[in-house]
Amino acid sequence: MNIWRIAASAALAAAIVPAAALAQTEELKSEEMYQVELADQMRPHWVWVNDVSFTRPLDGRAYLLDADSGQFLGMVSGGYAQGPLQITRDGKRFSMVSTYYSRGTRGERTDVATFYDIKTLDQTGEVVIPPKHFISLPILSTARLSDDDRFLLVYNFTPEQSVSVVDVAAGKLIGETATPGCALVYPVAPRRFFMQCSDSALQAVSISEAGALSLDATTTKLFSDDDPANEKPVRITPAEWLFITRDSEVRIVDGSGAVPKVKAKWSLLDKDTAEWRIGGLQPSAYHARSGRLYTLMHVGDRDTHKDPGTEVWVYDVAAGKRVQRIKLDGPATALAVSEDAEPLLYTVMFGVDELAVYDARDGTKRRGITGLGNSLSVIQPAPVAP
Amino acid sequence: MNIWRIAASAALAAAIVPAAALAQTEELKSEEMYQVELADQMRPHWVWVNDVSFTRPLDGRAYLLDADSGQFLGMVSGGYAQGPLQITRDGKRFSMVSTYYSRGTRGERTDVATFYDIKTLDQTGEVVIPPKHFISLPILSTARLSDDDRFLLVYNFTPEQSVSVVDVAAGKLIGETATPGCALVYPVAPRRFFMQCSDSALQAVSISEAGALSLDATTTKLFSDDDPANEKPVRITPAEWLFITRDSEVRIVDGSGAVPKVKAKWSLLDKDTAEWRIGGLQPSAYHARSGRLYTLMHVGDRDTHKDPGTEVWVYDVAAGKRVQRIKLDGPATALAVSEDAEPLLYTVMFGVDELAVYDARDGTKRRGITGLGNSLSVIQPAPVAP
Amino acid sequence: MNRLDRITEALARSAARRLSRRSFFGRLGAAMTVATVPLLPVSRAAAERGPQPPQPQEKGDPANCDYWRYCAIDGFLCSCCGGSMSSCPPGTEPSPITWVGTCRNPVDNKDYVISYNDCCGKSACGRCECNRNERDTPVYQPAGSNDINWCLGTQSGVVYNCSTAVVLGAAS
Amino acid sequence: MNRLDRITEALARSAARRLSRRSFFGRLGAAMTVATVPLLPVSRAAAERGPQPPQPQEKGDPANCDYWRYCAIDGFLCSCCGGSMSSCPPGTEPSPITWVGTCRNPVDNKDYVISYNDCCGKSACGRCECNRNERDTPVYQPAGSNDINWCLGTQSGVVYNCSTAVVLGAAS
Repeated sequence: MNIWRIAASAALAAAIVPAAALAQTEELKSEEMYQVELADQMRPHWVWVNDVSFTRPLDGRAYLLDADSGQFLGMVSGGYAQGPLQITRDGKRFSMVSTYYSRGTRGERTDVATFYDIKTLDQTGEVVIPPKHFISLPILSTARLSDDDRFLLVYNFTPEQSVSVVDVAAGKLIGETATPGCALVYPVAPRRFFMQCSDSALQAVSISEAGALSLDATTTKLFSDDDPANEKPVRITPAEWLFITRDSEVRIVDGSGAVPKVKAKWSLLDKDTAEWRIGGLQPSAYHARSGRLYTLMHVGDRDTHKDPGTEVWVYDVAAGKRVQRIKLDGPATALAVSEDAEPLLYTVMFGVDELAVYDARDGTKRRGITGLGNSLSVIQPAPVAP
Repeated sequence: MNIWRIAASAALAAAIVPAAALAQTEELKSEEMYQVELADQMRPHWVWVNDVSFTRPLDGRAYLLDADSGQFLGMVSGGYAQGPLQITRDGKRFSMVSTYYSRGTRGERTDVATFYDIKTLDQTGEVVIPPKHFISLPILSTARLSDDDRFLLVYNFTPEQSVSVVDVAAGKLIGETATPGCALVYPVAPRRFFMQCSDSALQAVSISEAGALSLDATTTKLFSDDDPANEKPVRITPAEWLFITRDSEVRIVDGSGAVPKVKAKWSLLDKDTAEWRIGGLQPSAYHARSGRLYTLMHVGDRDTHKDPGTEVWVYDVAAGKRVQRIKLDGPATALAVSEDAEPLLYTVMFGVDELAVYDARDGTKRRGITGLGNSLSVIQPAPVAP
Repeated sequence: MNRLDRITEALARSAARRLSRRSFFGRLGAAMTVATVPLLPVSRAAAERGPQPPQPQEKGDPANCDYWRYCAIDGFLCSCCGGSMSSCPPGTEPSPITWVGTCRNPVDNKDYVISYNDCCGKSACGRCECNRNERDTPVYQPAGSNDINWCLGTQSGVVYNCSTAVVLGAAS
Repeated sequence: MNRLDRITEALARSAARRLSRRSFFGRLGAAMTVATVPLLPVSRAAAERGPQPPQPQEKGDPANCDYWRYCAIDGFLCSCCGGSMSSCPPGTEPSPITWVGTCRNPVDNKDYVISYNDCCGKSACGRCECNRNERDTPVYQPAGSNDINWCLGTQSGVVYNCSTAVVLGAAS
């Protein structure tokens, strides 16, 4: 809870020692307040944690933390059941999609994409969007920036399904395209993404330079109804997403062609670990520099797909092989990994007010940052340009 | 946490026994949902508890509980830092004063008085009021109904001070009157109230039939600056309010004349209890039928006026004498007493999610109703016509 | 018959709710038939309408997450919030569409299709939080997904108060 | 000289804040002179402006409720929320008017007038909740009352994030 133990102790070490001498003679000075400003870009070990505030969902928020120092750097307030942020690739700006009612819980609904900069954590603009954005427990793919940060793509559910497009540079809504049967947004190129459909197929979608969406090719059914892919994949290359099923089967989907294709299949499990399963709200993370996949694992059956993990298993994705098991200090429902060359592993447990910070390489716990509220859902590390 | 242990067990006692026989043959029936409706009037042991939701203040609310059964009957959602309810004298309707922003934490501010009925806990109307109502930790006198329920009087602070008047019957705002230096609303007759002023005087105010306010006479300074009266008095007769100071001195103010007058002075303490003080957010309550004052007491100095009480001390107000000491099951920052002939004593502790229910006569704890959130501030029992 | 088909068929047979197969299970139609929730006539004295109790052929504590009907629930039990498994607390509106689960009643050992209608229009009740995920589906298969805010179909808006677990009928 | 006079005099002497005596302490005037909070020039590299540290003549932990300046605070310490005792977290706005307290600095054993400016425009930080009430006044004596939401004077609006404890000057 103490940002000062680190920040101030260094500054004060020099200051407080002479203070004893000064104290007899010099009064404290009148102070002038100011607002803290941050660096203009997220540093590699800065990390956002979403607090959906499940028991008080009108007051959702996200916290910005410095995992190296343990400092709480600041926060943003969101709307009803606040979802994740969309962070630009340079880590200088971000947006979020929020729902507000004119009378808190009732009245007129307004959905809005709000844009912020990191330096001030202050809003720089907003765009009102169709009042139908998908509201659920936070899932990263409900709204995504296009790869060049030009367009914000927002998945809607009323239960009719559609995607709204915001032109970020122009600060205006471009329009909304129906996507019947298909959900969520998985970018694979600056002008291309795919969606997950209820029949376990994937729908390719392209974005025109003007921001218009076209529904392109659809795959055949890629997953069985009894063992569906989760909706929390990780992106391993610009065009590839790694999906994991209920039974911990891995499927890497390549979206670079006209029709998304399954490029690789393997399992997180083997005969010695058949009773384990992946689980949680954000159950996997990928570290591109090392080609490592991190997964939250627990012992349980197919219906335990939201149960917290007790261990993190680390895989070499190219080889499709597990290379490490990390025993967690406590159970976790979400994990993420910083993108830099000295990666940190972050976990939170829905219901516990702490972000746990581990060394991603040796699995030792570095620190816990507490006092963050009891509904921590998804973790969003700083983007680091590869 | 179980409303069914009481409600359903009786109903099911007869039903479940024959069920074993039925079970072999009869399938469960398809059910049709409906909304629960309450009696159209608060019962004597129904009680509202405000949850200001201090760590998530955009999501304030109040819970309606049945202290006899322990049932959670329902709730209402409020606005930012939600304050108390204004319950009509017949216990059939209530209102609340709320603040909303168009973007949750920012944007355009709208203050509104919203009207509800008990039967449906649904809103029956609203009146937009000047966006300046006083926001603080909940205090009962920030907004009050006139004694005939005709006008709602709302104290404003910007920090300019004023009172807004809503015509409840007509469902419209009448206007706003500046009350420089004076705060809060203490009704003493259907068309009359007084206010507490920063110089420890009281300001009489009259209400015309049309709802216009006139500032009438002002008292001299009634309390010393070192031992001010608190802003949480209890009303002991239509025209009389009982104030208690930091040092636990009682002053009964009679507002029936043109100028409010101190009618009685005595102390909660004597030489054996000089180290005790009254304290809390709602530190006293009055039971009119028995003429008893209930106070939350703790050991502490003058600056502990918000500290929780460990005991409830009971006074005969007419005699100015303590008649009972009740040791609480746990510390409490608020207390209230039901108004009926078999009074219950209610307490909550800010930070604890429980309403504790005691027999007000013998001080035994009847039950705790838990799961109510961690910022319980004020307690509002059912009004019972004398 | 896979479980989606089973659920769909149960829905199709249900007279209480008419949930179009197309939007959720097919890819062609975007139209949605949203049934209004029928209200029971007022049956009690003094215009009071208490929470609807469980049926006789059930046992257990409807305020406990382990109750059989809650096998795929996610949220606050309306039974702890002024309602019951099949009635909404005062002043909240039942969602006309929602996710469904299939749970086994231990009394008759039969599977039933359970509709987890949200009650909406007041903020989270906060009591009796439960999360069970039997046969819960991903959010891109919405009809079985308990992560979605199902208040979206109401007049009140999306603000979620608590969850019910209504018997629609036998699953097979 | 009673404590209201002491506080008022300290305020009057403070160059940093100009808080009209009239609205709070008098009964005649309703006008309010609201000073804008002066900003220090940006002093660090890369446009970053870190939290303002305590002064040399202090000791203790500014993230602890027991710190001397917090003798009349009520709320979340900005020191735990991205700010400090005298700076607001990023994106929050300092309230130009507020309540004041008088606290004794144990290092020099002098009383100082402390201004508990709120930082506003984002919701409650929720960390390091403190409530100390030395010389706290009732809400009808606002200038010394910590129960009031002091964000009312900002451009952002009344939404409260955290509390600072700014030294205005010596109390006597």
